[in-house]
Amino acid sequence: MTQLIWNGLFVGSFYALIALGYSMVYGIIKLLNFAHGDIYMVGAFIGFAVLSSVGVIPASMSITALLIVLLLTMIITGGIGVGIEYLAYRPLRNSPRLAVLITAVGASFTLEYGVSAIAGPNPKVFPVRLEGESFDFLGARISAPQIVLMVIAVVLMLSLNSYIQRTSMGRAMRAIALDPKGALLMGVNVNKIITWTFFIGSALAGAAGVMAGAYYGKIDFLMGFIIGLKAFTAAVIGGIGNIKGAMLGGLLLGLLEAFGSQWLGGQWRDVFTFGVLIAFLTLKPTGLLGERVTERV
Amino acid sequence: MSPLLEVNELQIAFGGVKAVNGLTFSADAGEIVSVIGPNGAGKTSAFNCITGFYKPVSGTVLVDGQDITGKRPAAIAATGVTRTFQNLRLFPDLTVLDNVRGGMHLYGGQNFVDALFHTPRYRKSEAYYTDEAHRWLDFVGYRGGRGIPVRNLAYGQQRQVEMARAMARKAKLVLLDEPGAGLNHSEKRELLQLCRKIRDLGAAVVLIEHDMSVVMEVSERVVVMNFGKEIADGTPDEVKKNPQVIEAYLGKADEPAADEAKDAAGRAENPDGGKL
Amino acid sequence: MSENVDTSRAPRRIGKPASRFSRLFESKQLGWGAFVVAIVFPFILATPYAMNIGTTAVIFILLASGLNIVVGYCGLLDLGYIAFMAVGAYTSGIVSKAWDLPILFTIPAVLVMCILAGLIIGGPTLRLRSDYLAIVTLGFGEIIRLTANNLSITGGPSGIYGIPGIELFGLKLSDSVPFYYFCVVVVSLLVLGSARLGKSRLGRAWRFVREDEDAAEAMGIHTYKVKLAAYIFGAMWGGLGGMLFAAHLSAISPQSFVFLQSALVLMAVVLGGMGNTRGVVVGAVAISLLPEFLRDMGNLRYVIFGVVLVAVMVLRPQGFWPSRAFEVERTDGESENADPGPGDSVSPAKGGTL
Amino acid sequence: MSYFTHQDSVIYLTVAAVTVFVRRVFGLHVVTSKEMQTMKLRIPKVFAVGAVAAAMLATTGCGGILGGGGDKTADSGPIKIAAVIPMSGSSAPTGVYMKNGMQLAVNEINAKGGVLGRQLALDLEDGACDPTQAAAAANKAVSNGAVISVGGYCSGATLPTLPIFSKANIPMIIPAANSQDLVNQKLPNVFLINGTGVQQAAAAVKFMVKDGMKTVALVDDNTSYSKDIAAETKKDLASEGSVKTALATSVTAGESDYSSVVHDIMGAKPDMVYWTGYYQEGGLIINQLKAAGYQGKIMVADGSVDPSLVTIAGAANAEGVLATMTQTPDTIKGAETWIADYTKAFGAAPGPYSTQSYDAVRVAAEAMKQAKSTDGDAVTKALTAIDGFQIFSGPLKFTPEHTLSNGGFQILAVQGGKFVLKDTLN
Repeated sequence: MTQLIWNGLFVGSFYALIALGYSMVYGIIKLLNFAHGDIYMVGAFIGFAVLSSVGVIPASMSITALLIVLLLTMIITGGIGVGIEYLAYRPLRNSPRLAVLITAVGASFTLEYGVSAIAGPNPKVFPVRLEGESFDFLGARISAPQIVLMVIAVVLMLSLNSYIQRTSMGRAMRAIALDPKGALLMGVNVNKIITWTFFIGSALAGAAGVMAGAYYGKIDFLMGFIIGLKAFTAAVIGGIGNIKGAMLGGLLLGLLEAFGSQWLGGQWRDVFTFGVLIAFLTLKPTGLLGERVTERV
Repeated sequence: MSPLLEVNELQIAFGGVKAVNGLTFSADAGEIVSVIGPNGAGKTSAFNCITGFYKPVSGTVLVDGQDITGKRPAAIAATGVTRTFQNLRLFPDLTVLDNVRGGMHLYGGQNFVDALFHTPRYRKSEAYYTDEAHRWLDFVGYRGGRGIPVRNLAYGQQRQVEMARAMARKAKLVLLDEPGAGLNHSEKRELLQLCRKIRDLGAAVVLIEHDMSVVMEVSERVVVMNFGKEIADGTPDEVKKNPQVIEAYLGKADEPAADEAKDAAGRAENPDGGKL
Repeated sequence: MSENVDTSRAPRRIGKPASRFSRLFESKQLGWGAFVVAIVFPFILATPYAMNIGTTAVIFILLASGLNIVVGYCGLLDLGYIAFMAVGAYTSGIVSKAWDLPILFTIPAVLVMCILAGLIIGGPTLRLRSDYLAIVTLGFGEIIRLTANNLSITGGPSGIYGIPGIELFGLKLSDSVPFYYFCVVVVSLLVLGSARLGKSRLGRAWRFVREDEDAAEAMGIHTYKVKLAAYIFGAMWGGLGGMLFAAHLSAISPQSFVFLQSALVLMAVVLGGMGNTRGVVVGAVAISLLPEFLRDMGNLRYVIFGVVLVAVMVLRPQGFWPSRAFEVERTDGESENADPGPGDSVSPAKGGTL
Repeated sequence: MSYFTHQDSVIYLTVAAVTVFVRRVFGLHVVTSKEMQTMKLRIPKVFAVGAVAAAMLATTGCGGILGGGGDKTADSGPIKIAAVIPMSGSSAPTGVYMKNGMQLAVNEINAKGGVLGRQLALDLEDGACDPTQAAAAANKAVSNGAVISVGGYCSGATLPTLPIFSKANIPMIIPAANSQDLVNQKLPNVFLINGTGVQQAAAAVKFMVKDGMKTVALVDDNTSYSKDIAAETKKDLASEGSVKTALATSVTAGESDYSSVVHDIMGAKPDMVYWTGYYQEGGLIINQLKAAGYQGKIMVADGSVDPSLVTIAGAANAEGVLATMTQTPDTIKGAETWIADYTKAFGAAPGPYSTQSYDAVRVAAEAMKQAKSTDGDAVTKALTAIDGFQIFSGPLKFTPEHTLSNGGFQILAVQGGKFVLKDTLN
């Protein structure tokens, strides 16, 4: 039982990291960034490229090497996120919602098949693997790498949350989320903030990509699609646009999935996840923490 | 005969703020009623509640004796209510004629089978729609192009198209939300003629308007709202002299100055100086 | 009221004076011209490969015209449209093999199942804002594919094979050229049907909902029912497309109903020009034939797809051939300013059917 | 074989008549406004223009139905061999191994003078493991005049190509796809030279009993190939009786985290886990099983026999993993020269299904040689008559169902990161 909870929380932390990117971008410019799942995949591939270019890394150094690669990848994927925003989304800033969604699907294809064209379609294996003995804790088998990754995930989430709540940039983001035009009038450079939001969101997704690569070992160019959908489900469960909601939603979805696939069997796992998404969207569209926005006519 | 529109004790709240707080008023067929009041008095919120866009906390709305409180806008519209919006809610990419046909959905006259096989019923109803659209555009005195998208029209013309669409509903109760806003003087005069023409058709016209000259000239009755409640309901002249109305508009200065101001206002309005 | 209004719409330069070229594009005869080209095509090239991609293109046109009803007319972004095609294909496959019926006899079953699917998918989701709707429909698309993959009645992952070809009045239409003609006739009628629906009272109601849902609601249009109608028509067109697809391939499996297919159909509608049947047909032909021409590019072709998608959306959001909002001013003389009689405006006509 | 028969002409005329009739009935407008008059005049013009265009093009058209297009399978020029294999999508890497295997065989046969004095030409078409594209690829190969087909990797995508090739009377030698559904279609021109799911399951059960396993967990990845083997194995285990199936579950391909299935397996405490899916997920499951402290044996099916299974799972974890597989090049004695030729020709070592693809081309050439013609029926008869033709998995003899008589499955094991022959099971 505790094993299921632990598995759920562990997978949930990945979902949460990516869901944060979804929530931030959606909160700011109400955009469903389809390509966000693929930025996670790009992060994994960048981590792979950086690590394999460095060559053999002594086992003792593997944690520090991983952290360096993590930072490096976050910066690069952040840059890619900003690039996508600039090329694909900014020109469509005030065009119909449909066009922006289609562009997001286009960007997602470009990233997926672009990486497969560059790095080849076959899956790659991460050179640095997080090895570590595992021990039993309340009946659940927890391994050292899992703890390391959980700690990194929690640290990233908390630092983002404090960033949003305390810094002026964070306040500007929240202002734009509430009323872009109002924020503009108050002298907030909306474009700069949106670019910065994309940077942070993509960087977090890139970090999740590297962590997944290091822990699971296998990366392929299609891994971004499904986990992107699940991260969106997590963002919706927590209340789209709400940062703490994304974290809560991610962990909750991980648990739901762990128990869901336990009862229904592995093949019904995704069906269960989408079922939860649809249930939330129809019964409680604002999610757990999202606030009720009254529709003014 | 019971009044066409009956609103009693209507209450709407947005997260604790009572936008409309116990509003009661009515309107009869063949009568023009204006609803006036300072900004934020809850006029548009009341309108939106009558037409079903907001759910009231309490109170009832009756149209022709039928209780339509809390129903969805389409159901309320079907009971013979039509409206225009404060800030022009037309169908920008569609042609002028199509926009006016927007009001005719409830005419029926064809279903999807007719449409698929272009049955005579389909052609007859399409022809009828087109003629009706032209007729209502003529009724509101619209002289612009009729086959072009509405987005390319001048503001005044778009107002006329919205009126034509509302009238095309052939409704008993016509709610106009600041129809005069943004119109120049001559367009406002045309608006007055139009309101009278609508009333002559036997419909009840309820008007939200800020331009006092328009209100005083066209309406048979005026309802003044302030802080979500009606504070006066009577003929334009009665309302002009009502102290509460003056206070609501001109505010209350401190005691001594208030009496003078009141006297001054009284004298200006009512040369013979009679006290209310 | 769900806020479906795009107040942030950029002004589009529609309504430019109709040049000679664009009047040709608007002429009514274009539909017949396309139909003649479709009839003539086998006379030019009748190799099995040409017939195969021809039939696939024709079926794709049917899907695109079905999705056009949902996305083009009514403005509901459906990212799981391929689910309806799957329902149609599997229903016709299962029914025709279980009771050994020729596939055309399964049409009633296909339509019933599609209407059911339309209700189930449309029912809960139509109250949502467009971007939530997009994700929920995507979710449903995946659910239907995974369920088909997991159930034994649908033949599990290898799906159903040996689906009988089309038989019409005893004529065996299963080899490639007659089957192509059968598809051309059926699809032309259905595309004509969807175009006619667009120009009807219901079609206008869809457009009103797309343009401004609140205003449409205030004018007495029961927006929920109207959106559901769009969904059900889209489902029926998709289901029939699925049936033709099953007859065409004679073997269907979950792999043909992945999200990529929904995205391709959506691309055809959006790139072609939403709401304009002609544009959608051209878009469908382009999107279905493009992978064939890029066949040996392998994975590169989807990169090109992605880039083309972004480029078109950035440069020409209204699509290749947008629906011109234009109507002839007046056919007969300007009728004088006839004032309607007093009785006219008071009695509102009873609410008509859809 | 011309396309245009008398019966076809009847159909085209009826179709044309129907369309005109439909236009007349629905086109008739009650309102005879000015605009309608002009439209009526214009219709005949459009049809006239269309008809003229049709007539002109038909005469010049090469493959048009009127033109008849002549008989494609002329007896001159290179013999075209169709090969529908995945060259894009997630199975693209395996497609490359198959392509090279086929090309190697074609080069060798052409060097020895080809077949019936004519050179062989490989017509590679990308099926991308997707039914629609595979059907289009098959049709393209038929249009290009292929006389025999040696493609077929993903079972799901190969199924729709069967009727296409059988309608064109083209025999099929399928090197990789081996789901039972391919056999159940009972099409005369279909031959499988890779052991079927039934035979692989039988080999797996035979080894389980021989190795004294008491309880087994079966895990598949919900694809047609993988579910087929798992289902057959479960059936054989049930009928065999001595080995209990503790768990039979499936996972979703393409995921990264399989902790839930690992949790189920640990709960069932089986002696052996038999994974029947592909190597991408196989590696992950082995890795996560070992991380969760699983001590029992692990066996995988032929879909997971690939060097990257070891790298994904981690060399330590993969050590000792068993596999049911027909011979791979490096497990056959005396195949070293073949591997050398392959590596020299393509600069990379052979992989899964390279040998079967190589054999498929050789069997095709052999059948055409024995039939002394490229006609579909003759070659099919020759294929059924083949007995003892030496291919990698031993002497070839087709069963009445056109599958390998001896499954040719053996048990391999991972030693030092490579798959080595452990038990030949006979």
